[in-house]
Formats: sequence, structure tokens, C-alpha cells
Amino acid sequence: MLEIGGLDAGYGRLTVLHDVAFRIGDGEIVALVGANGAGKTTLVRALCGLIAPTAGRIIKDAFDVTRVPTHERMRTGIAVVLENRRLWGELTVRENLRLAEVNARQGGKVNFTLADVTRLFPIIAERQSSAVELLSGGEQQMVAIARALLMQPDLLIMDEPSTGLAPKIVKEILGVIRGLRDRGISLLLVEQNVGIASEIADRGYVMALGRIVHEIVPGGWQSFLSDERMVKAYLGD
Amino acid sequence: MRRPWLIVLVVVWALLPWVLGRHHVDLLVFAAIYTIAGLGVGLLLGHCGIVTLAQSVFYAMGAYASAIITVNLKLPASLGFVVGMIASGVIALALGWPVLRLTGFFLAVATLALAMIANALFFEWDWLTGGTVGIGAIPKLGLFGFVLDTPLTFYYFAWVVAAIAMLLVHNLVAGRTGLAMRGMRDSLDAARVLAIDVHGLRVTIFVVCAVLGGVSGSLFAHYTGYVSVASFTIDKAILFLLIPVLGGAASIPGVVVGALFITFVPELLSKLGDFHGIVFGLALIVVVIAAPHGIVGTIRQWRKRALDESTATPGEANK
Amino acid sequence: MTAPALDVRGIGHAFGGLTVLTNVSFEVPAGRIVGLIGPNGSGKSTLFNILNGFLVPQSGSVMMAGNDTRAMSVEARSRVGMVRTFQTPRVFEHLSVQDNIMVGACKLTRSGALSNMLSLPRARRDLALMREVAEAVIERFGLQRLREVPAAKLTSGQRRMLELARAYAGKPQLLLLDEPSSGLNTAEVEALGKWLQTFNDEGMTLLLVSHDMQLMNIASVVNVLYFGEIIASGPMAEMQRNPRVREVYLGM
Amino acid sequence: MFSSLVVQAILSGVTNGVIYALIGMGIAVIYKGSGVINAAQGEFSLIGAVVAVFAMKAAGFSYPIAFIAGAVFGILLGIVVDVVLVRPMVRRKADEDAFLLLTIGIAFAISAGVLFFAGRDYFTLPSIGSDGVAIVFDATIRYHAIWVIVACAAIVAALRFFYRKTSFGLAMMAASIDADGAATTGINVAAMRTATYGMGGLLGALAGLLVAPIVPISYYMGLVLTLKGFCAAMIGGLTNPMGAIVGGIILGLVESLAIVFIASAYKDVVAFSVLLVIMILVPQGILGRRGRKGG
Amino acid sequence: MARRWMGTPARALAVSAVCALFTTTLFTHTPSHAQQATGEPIKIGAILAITGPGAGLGVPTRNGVLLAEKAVNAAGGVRGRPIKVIIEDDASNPDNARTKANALVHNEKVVGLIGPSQVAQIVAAGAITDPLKLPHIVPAGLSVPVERDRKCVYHVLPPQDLNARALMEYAANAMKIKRVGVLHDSGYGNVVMGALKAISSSYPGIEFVAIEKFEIGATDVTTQAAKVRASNPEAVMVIATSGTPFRAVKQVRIEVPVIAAIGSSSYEYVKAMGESADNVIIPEFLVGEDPLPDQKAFVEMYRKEYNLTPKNFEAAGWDLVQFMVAALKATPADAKPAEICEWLRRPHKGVLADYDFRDADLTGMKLTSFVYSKLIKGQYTRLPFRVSK
Repeated sequence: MLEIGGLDAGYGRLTVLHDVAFRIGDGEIVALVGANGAGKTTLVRALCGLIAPTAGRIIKDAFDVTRVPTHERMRTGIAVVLENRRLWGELTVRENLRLAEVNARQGGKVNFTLADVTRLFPIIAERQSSAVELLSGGEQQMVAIARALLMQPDLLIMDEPSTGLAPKIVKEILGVIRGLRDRGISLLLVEQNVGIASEIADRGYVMALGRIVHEIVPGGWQSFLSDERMVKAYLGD
Repeated sequence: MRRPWLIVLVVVWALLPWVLGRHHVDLLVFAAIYTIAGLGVGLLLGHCGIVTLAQSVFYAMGAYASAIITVNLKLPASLGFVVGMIASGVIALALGWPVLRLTGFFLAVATLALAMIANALFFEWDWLTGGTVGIGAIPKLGLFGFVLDTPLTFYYFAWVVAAIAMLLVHNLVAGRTGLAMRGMRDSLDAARVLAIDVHGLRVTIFVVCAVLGGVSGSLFAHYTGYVSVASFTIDKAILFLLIPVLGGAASIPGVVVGALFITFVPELLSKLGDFHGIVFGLALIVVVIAAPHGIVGTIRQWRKRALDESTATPGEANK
Repeated sequence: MTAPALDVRGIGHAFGGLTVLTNVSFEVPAGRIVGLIGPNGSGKSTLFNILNGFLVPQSGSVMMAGNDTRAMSVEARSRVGMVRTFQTPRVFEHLSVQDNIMVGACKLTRSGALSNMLSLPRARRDLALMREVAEAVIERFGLQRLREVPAAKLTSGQRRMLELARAYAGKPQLLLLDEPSSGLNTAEVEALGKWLQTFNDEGMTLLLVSHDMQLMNIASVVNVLYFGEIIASGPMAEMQRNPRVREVYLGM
Repeated sequence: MFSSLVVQAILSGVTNGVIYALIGMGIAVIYKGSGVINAAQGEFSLIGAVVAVFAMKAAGFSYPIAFIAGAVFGILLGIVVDVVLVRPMVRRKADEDAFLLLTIGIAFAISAGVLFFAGRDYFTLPSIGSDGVAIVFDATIRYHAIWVIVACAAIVAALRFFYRKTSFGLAMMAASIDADGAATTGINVAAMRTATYGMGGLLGALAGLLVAPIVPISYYMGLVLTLKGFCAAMIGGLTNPMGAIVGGIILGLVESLAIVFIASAYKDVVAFSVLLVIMILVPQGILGRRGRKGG
Repeated sequence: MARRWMGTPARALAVSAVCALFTTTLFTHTPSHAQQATGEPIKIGAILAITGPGAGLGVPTRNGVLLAEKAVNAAGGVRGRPIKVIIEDDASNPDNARTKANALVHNEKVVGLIGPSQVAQIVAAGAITDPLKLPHIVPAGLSVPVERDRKCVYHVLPPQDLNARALMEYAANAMKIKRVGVLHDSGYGNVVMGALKAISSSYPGIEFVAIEKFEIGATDVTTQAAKVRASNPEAVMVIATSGTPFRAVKQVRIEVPVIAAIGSSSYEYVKAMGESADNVIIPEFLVGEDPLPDQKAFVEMYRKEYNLTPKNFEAAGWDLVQFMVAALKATPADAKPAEICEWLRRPHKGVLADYDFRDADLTGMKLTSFVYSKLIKGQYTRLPFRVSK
């Protein structure tokens, strides 16, 4: 699905990511965990093409997208829910979603309709003509996920979907995310909160200071969480 | 290291009017007058990040103060300078206090609105300003019994005044206030957190800029001997802004270069007739796009880059 | 009994319809290190902006050493000793490290624009004092090698250090630190903790917002902010055992 | 007699206000779409009018075709300004002031270009409808001015429809509200900014085309138009192109009522003072929206 | 030095070619080669507002100047040497006028100066020429007291009080009315208005029932015009250098006669007035469509050169050069500037009017020189009325 190798990226002269490499298989849910400032968001931005990597390659389905501009890269089947959601607050829910519909990938194997996303998040139907900025954080997160799904991705990247949300909402959202696998969507979940990540991810990578420092194999979450030394390196406890 | 340069510069400056024709001396006098007004605009733009289009107002106030004091009231010229400076400063304080709460575009447009209002009033209050007819027969400046009645003598006087203004601005920039200004320009919030009274500082510099404009206007009035609204239009405000932009806002030599540019280049281009406006507009565009730090700033950058590349350790040189 | 360096009483704030803080109250006793933790988006930044005066709270009050700060501007608060740092360090990009620190020392001097222009003895004295202070700070923070480097060229860790050094140059009584350890590596965080400890030993009061549990250990009291409310407060060790904190913040 | 004077002031104020509004809308559209105050908006109008005049006089086209030619030229001008001049500035992350200076340079160059290529004449276009005036309570308004008001209302409606109902317009809005969000939703953000400038150019040219029958256009008039347009946009709220209508009409009325009740020579003083007061007291304008900060 | 990018005939051709673009018929001119002057040219400086807001005055003047230069050279120049008018543009800016005057006087060493076109610019340039007693003639009227102190700056258009009187003469003696409304701009209009007020005691029968001012560059003055209309005047005087007030007068249906000052007499403004130009009465000097006998030759020559009808400023440009040349011819080749200047201080017969430069107002024009015209369908028609002494 996605294969990243030797990726260096940053802002201006400041290199944040150093030689990052990992892969996501078809139908996998992979978590990327790390402390604040570890470079997770920078990695997400590089994957989307919002910043240009200075070295390395990003391969999507055997197709090199390293230099493909963001708006076109999204049509190769990648979709993303960025940190802080990045919705258009002045526009209505319906308008936010409509823009995804008209710019969506054509001819991919995934096919989400408006009815589908409304079934996942009934709130969308209820609030469809109110401006997004009037919605609560949790509702906005749902609209953001719906918008990403309407791009018809087979790989969904989510940057800190639990940020600032009440646990109840987080659970609800996680439930939906888990179900996406059945629709043929692979998932890269970027999380600061290992607990959440461990709940739904098959595998994981731990990031620190811009490097992948540890890989968590399938079924390895428990042993990672119980390894005092590991958690200490991460939580600093 | 700087001294030999300075001596060469002073010698060249002293000899220049003897070599050049009268016309060019005349332009150099204007360059001096514009340098003084431009220094103020440069202070605001280069060190505070404020675009002002109101300098023509204070330039006009200096000029009118000198004209009214010497012609209508028959008082000594030195009083005209003082009144011009005080009037400019006081008005700048009164207007700057509310207006300088704005930032960016909005501040620039607000200063433009001030300039438009002032221009309308200069026309309207013709009992004071003479309106279109203006005020003529402004006496030549006398200095210790020596009358500055030729471009040559005025050249020396105006540039000495300009040099004093440059020295004062240099001191200001090099001192505590300068540091605070540049800090404020780079990050308003951080400056506030460090107890820099951002608004007070902006108003202060606005006043300094206005006083420089006033001095410049007084010099202009005495040099040309005649003032009218035609000299204080919005074009003048734009011209004063272009001086630091073209030369390099944050550098004092940059302002001088800008003033020389603005007096000599249109003069050279005027041979092109109506075409010169196009060339001038394009020149401005090119400077803004390609040399964002002005002529002097860009040259400095090149020099610095060259220096960096020759001295820096590998890995630090490339930007 | 002296008044606390900072006494936060019932702060509430909303942006448009979105409530960010509801009835937040806590104290920062003089001479102590107090921590503030909470998940992203829990309102820490808003609270910080209210404390130092960037935002006016819609309800509640902030008392600083017993004085109401309602009428005090950011600058005024800084003048009486409250300095903060920013989540992303705000250094003066075009100024050298030394000049940055000198700007921090501006508040120790008074000379105005006029005396600067005329280069009066007073202005020269002020500049010399600022330079002296900056020199001492540079030495103390080990920034000698970077003295002439423009801040724009610093790494994020160096920027953090510079911001801290700059704040320190103004000899603040109360320092608010917003995520001072983010972007630092483990060794640097350790060093930072030691710095802060020494500052505290010298009598400086600190309010520390951080995700870094290691750094949080220097705080005598930690307040946990969750959805605009303080849900727990006490020593860090206690907080780590607190089930509610474990659930909402540590995610276990 | 006096009441008819007030009616005349109102009619004149509305006519002028609509003209200011047209320019202001262009300024607001570009500001909203790219965060740049376009000091050359009045020059866009100048170009639109002059191209139409020359299409009629020199090339012999009919009025409607000349009108369309002027409008198309406006779009092209806007696009060229973005692609050639704005893009390199965006790439080097120039600050607000640099953009303002850039557009001042553009204004200079266009004005001088019109002078050089078209001369210093006053250019007029035929009126829509007849050349006559309608009489309202003994006051007058030109039939063309009524058409301008109608056209302005139509443009507002069209803009509203375009920005809220068409995918393209929505995408332009989206790109300006949140560029990253737009890019990750498959929207080409740079192209949207170019389209925004094209739209600004179109609105500018339309303003020129509609104004030229009322006010003869000459090469130096761009600055005046820009200033008044900016005031209109600013009063109405820069981030809301529709606000420019309200702002423009308020400005026009303030001006003409100042003539009746204060003194005609103080018209500009009053108008710009109102602008200053609004900028200081209501920085987001009357119909503007306050950006949410912090959080 | 190839500083002039075009020779004079070529330049005239270029001008006519540009004009032809607007008048659609292309006119080709073949210069005559008879007794062309040769040798080192005698340089005369000219500063005119070729660009900027004053260009409406400067450009027609330039055409007259160029025509005169050509005619003088075709007729053998001055003592067999051609004259060369070095035209500089002050961009309607007094600071530029000053530096250009310095350049012409001190670098080019011109023998005399023509222009600039506007008040502030004239005063600024006069400050250079007057101390040197350099002959200096300007295509404008005296309007600033300081000009009176300058002894070598002559004017070929009426001083503002004469313009004001010409307006009042028509109202008082041709129309015999009492109530006059005025619509004027804050620049030129304000100056003439000041003169109108100053001389109004000479016309006790006339009352200004409304005086409305508008700023230069205003695009709409209908409200001011409505205020004038509301005062029920019997005639309206419009004093401005733009077409805008005339359009406003038409729009608010002021049906009483409009009398305009000479400043708005150029075809450029008439074009900007559009249909509202109809029936406007202007006290002026040259009605190209129906010239006085003494003006016929000039009008024909001008038409032949440019295929356009000349107005006052074209004729003023012509007269300026002719007077300067007459002075050069009448004084010895090595005459000092002051001598030439002194020679000029005498009566002159010009195309525009008769002058007497000995007069205190430095023009010596009389009210009797004015002709009155009326615009009918964009054409000037000479009215029978003239002021009789």
C-alpha cells in the first residue's frame, strides 16, 4: 500500500525527519506513536506533500508520489485528516463534504457515498446546513473524517484524531475507524496517546527526535506497554 | 576599518559640486532634503515594520511653518524650523496615538487616509497655506551672517543637516530604543512580554519620523523659496516611501542611495517622455520582487553570502 | 504570609460559542515551581494567554502578588516581573543571540528615544549595562559560541535556550514557561530541569506547562487541566497514581 | 427645495456608492482569496474601460463585444499579475508590506502604460439605456446609473451564487480559508489563487466598464478609484465581498450628505475621517467577521 | 549629443500621426525646404506640463511651440541660425520645474525660458531665471503676488482678475442678470474665485447666490450642482479644469446659461464634457472655427500641420516663441540676457491678443481682447459680444 524509505524532511534549513522508513500493508491499521515534538506531524505533512522531502521516496501502490503535488497525490488514493482538522469553518457541513465529492479519486476500488458517511456519522445529516465552525470539536472531527472518506481513499492517514476530544467521542470515532478496514481501507494512525493506538492498531512504530526508534510487531502492544524502559523512553516516567 | 572610507566619502562629497553642473548640484540638494524625510520613513519601515504614507503631511507642515513664520509673520527662519518640528511632532503624536493601534495593511491605508485629509485641508485652508497660489518670497537662509543663496552653499548646508539627522538616527538605532524597535518588528508578542511598551514605542518613532519630515520640509521651503499644495500631494508621500524601499529600509546609507535614486533616475528617464512612468513602475516591481531588502540591503547580502561561503564550516554555509 | 505570586480565581472563557475554560482556579505560591498539564486542546494556551494579559478573561480574575491584573497590560505585567515563553519559541529572528538577550534586558533600563538619539551619557550607560547583563547571561547559558549568530539560524533547541536566556536577562520574579522542553532531546531536557531548579533556588517563581513528565518532576504541585477544568492537583507522583488523570491524560 | 436637495444627495450618493462598491468588491475578493490588498484595483478598472473604448473606436467592434473584450482583458490581467508577479513573492514568503508595495508598483506601471499607449484623453463609453435622466422628487439620476445599480445587484447575486453554489467557487473559498485543508481535499490551491486574481480582474474591469459612461476615465484615475473602493471594502468588512456594497453606499451617502450639511470642500475630509474611525473602532468592518484567535 | 530622440519635423510628424489615430484621417506633411536656417542652433528652453494633471495645458502649448519653432526656422531662423526649443516635462510638479529650469539655464545655457504651464511651477522656475534677468515668458496669467516682483517673467494669458472681469462683463453687460451661481474646483477655480470676489464691488448689480467648491479630481459633483440649482441663479459660472462639473450641471437640469472660465476651453475638456458641453459660454481669445482676421493665418497653418483646430494654449505657445525670437532678432548676438529681457518690455502683437509687457501685470492684456464663444455640438461659435472700452 505505502512504502517510505530514507525520508528526510523539514522546514527551511531545519531538518526534522531523519532517514524515516516504514511500510503499511493492504488492509493494515498501523499506528505511529511518539511524544510531542517527535516529528509525527512533520511526517504526515511530508506524506501529503505539504512539505517537500529533501531525500527519500514515498511509494504508493508501486507508484512514486514523492514529487507529486498534494492535490494530485490525493487522487492516488491517499486521504488525510490533518491535525486540527483543517475544515472550512465558514462553509456548511454539506459544502465541506461536497468539495471532497467533486475532487475525489475516480475509479478507485473504494466507493463511499454521502449516504454511507451519514450512516457512519448521523450527525452529518442533522447539521448539514450549519457552518462547521458552530459544531463541537467532536462533531467537527466526524465531518473531517467524512470529508476524507469521500475522497475515496484506500489509505487514510489520521493525525491525532483524539486531540482535545472527550473519551466518549474518542471511543465512538475509534469504533468507526476500526470498521473502515472492512471497506478496504488501510489506516495510518498518528497518535500521542499509546493507549488509544494500542486499542485499534495491528502494528506500530515509535518515533522520537525525527527518527523511527522502535517497531511494534502484531500482538506486541502489550509487551511494549508493560516494558517500563520503553514507556519511560516515551512517557519519560 | 570604516574611517578611511569615511574620509574619502567626505572629500568626494566636498568636491562633488565643483565637478558637477549646477543642475546636478540642484538634484543633490533635493537628494539631501529627501534623505532627511526618507530617514524617518526608513526608521518606521525598516526597524518597526510600519508602512507610512503620511510623511508628505509632516514635510508640508515643516514647509508651511517656515513659510508662514518668515513671510507672513516676518520672524526669523530658525523659529520656522523649530515651529515646523514641534508642529509635526505634536500632530504626529495626536494622530499616531489612535492610528498606530492598527497594523499591516490597515495601518498603511490609515496613514494614506491621513495624507488625503491633510491634502484636502491644505487646499481648503488657503487663508493659512495660500492653497494653490501658495506662499512665495520665502527668504534665503542665513547662517552666521552668510546667506545661502546658491545651490552650492545650500548643498553644503543641506547635507550637513542630513548628516546630523543620519547621526541621530544612527544613535537611535544603535541604542536601547533601536534594539527594542527591531525586537518589536520581529515579534510583537515577544517584545510585549519583555516589557517593551510596543504602542508607546511605535508612537515615539512615528513622532521622530514626523519631526524629520518637518525639518526636511523647512529646508525645502527655504531652498525653493516658494511652497504650494502642488508639492505636498499623495505622490510625494509615495515617493518618500519609495526612498527607503529602493535603497534598503533598515540601512542609513540605503536611504541615501534611495534618495539619490529617486532624484536622479526619473531625471534620466524623463528623456523617454511618457514611457518613463512605465519604466519606473517596472523598476519598483523588480526591486520588490528581486531585491526585497533594497539596493544596499541586497548588496550587503551578496557580500555576506560571499563572506559566509569563504569562511563558514561546511554544512553551515548553504541557506 | 505573603500573597501568592499568582492567584487564579474562577477563570472562564469562550470563543464564539466554544467554551474553552470553565471556572479555573489555582495558586502559584511565591518561590515555588507549579506545573500545569493536560491533553492537547484542553485550554492551556488560552489560560496562558489570559495569565500574561494577551487575552482578557470573560469571567474570573488573576491576582499577581495580591494585585488585581485586570487593568494591567502585558507590558505592565512584565515590568513588575511576569515574563513568559511561547510554545513555539518567539525569538527575534533578525537579531543576533547577543542582541536578543539585550532586548530581554531592556526592562532593566529606562532611557528614552531622545537620550538615545543624542547619545547622552545616560543612554550609553544603559546600553553598557544591557551589554553587561547580556554578557553574564550568555556566559551562564553557555551561548558564547553563538553570540553573533542571527536567531533565525538557530536549531529549535537553541531557540528554546535563547528564549529562556532572554527571559532570564530581565530578571523576572515569575516565569511562565509554555512547553519549554518540546523539541529538546533527553539530555537537553535534563539540563533544562537543572536550570529551572537553579532559577527557583535563586528565588524565581515558575509556572510550567509541559507534556514532559520527566521535567514535571521538578514541580512541587501539578494541576491537571481537562476540558477547561482543573480535575486534579497535587505532587506529580500522586497525579500519576490518580486514576482519572491516568485515564484522560496518560491514556492508561 | 431643500428636500429635493437631500433627495439629489441621496441619489448621487447611491450612484457613487455603487461605483465604490464595485471596486471594493474586487479588492475584497482578492483580499479574501489571497490576503493581499490590491492597490492596483482601480487600474484594473482603467484597463477594462480603455480596452473597451479601443475595441469600439480602433477595432470597430460593437458595444456588447467591446464590453466583453474589456471584461476578458480584465480577467487576463488578473491572471498575469498572479502568475508573473504574485507567485514569486508567495514563494519567498514575502510579508504584507512587500505585497502592498508590489501592487503600488503595478498600479504605477499600468497607469503609465495607459498614458503611453492610449494617451491622456478622457474615455467614455455609451450609456446602457438612454443618455437621459430619471426625475425623482425634482432630483435626477441618470438612467445609466440605474442600470449600474441593477448590474451591481446582479453581480452581487452572481458572486454569491458562484461562491456558494458552484464547486469551483466553493473550492476558491476553501483554498483561501484553509489552504492545507484544501490541498488535502484535492484542490489546487495555487490555481485557485490565480482564479481569485482573475475574478478580481474581472470585477475591476466590470467596474470600469460600468463607470465609464458616468465618469470619463483617464489614465490617472486608478488611484482615486482604488482609494474609495478600499474605503468601501474596509467599512463593509474586508473579508466579506458583499460588505463592500454596504460600505460603498454608506461612503457615497456620507460624502454627498456632507456636501449638503457640512461643506462640499470637506467631502473627502469627512469620508476619510469616517474610514479612520471605522478602522480604529470596528476593525473588522460592519459586515465583517472577527477571526477566532487563540484556543 | 543625441539627447533629442527625434528631430523637430519628425516629432511633429509623430504627433500628427498619433493625433491621426484619433481623428481617423491620416495627414501627411511634406516640410518645405525653402531657405532653411543652418549653423549652430540658438537654444531656447521650454518647461511644460507634458505629463501629470497639468498636461491639458502643457500639451497644446507644446504643439504651438513646435509649430512656431518650425516656422521660424523655415523663415531663416535668427540671423541665419536655426532656433532649437529644448522641451522638458515637469510632470506638473514644481520641484521638477525647478530642477529642469536649473538644467536648461545652467547646463544647456539657453537664451530664454518658456513655461512652465502652472502657477506653482512658474513661481518655482521663476526663482531661477529672475535673478539672472533671463527672458522668461509663460503660457499662464499672473496669479501670485510674488510674480509681480519678478521683472523678467512675462505672461501671455490674462491675470486672474482680468479673467474674473471677463466673466462678470458677460453676466452684467451681455446677459444683464443679477443672480449668479458659481461651481468651482479647489485649485484653479479657487484662485479665479478669489479674484471674482475681489472685483465684485465693480459689478454692484451682481450677487453670488451660491458658491460651491469641489476638490480637484472629483468624479461626481451633482450634489454641489444641485445646491447651485437650488439657489435659483440666472446664470452659472463654472471654473474648473475638468469636464466633470459641466456634466453635473447638465444632469441636475440647470437650464440657465453656463459661463465657463478660459481654463476649461481646451478640446480635451470639451471631449470630457460630452453632450453637456452644449451652450457653454467661454470668454477666451481664439475661436479656431471662426478666427478673427489676424488669427486666420495661424489657424490655417496649425490645421495644415496637425489637422486639428487650435485653441488658446496652442496660440499662446506660438506667441511665446515668436516674442522670444523677435527679441533675439532685435538684440545683438552677444546681448546679455538682461538686454533681451529689457527689449521684451514693450507692446507686442500676438495671435492670441495684443500685449504690453510694460504693464504691472506683465501682460498688458485688455478686456477688449476677449472674444466670447459658445459651444454648440462640440464646436465653438464666436458670439458677437465683446467688451467695448
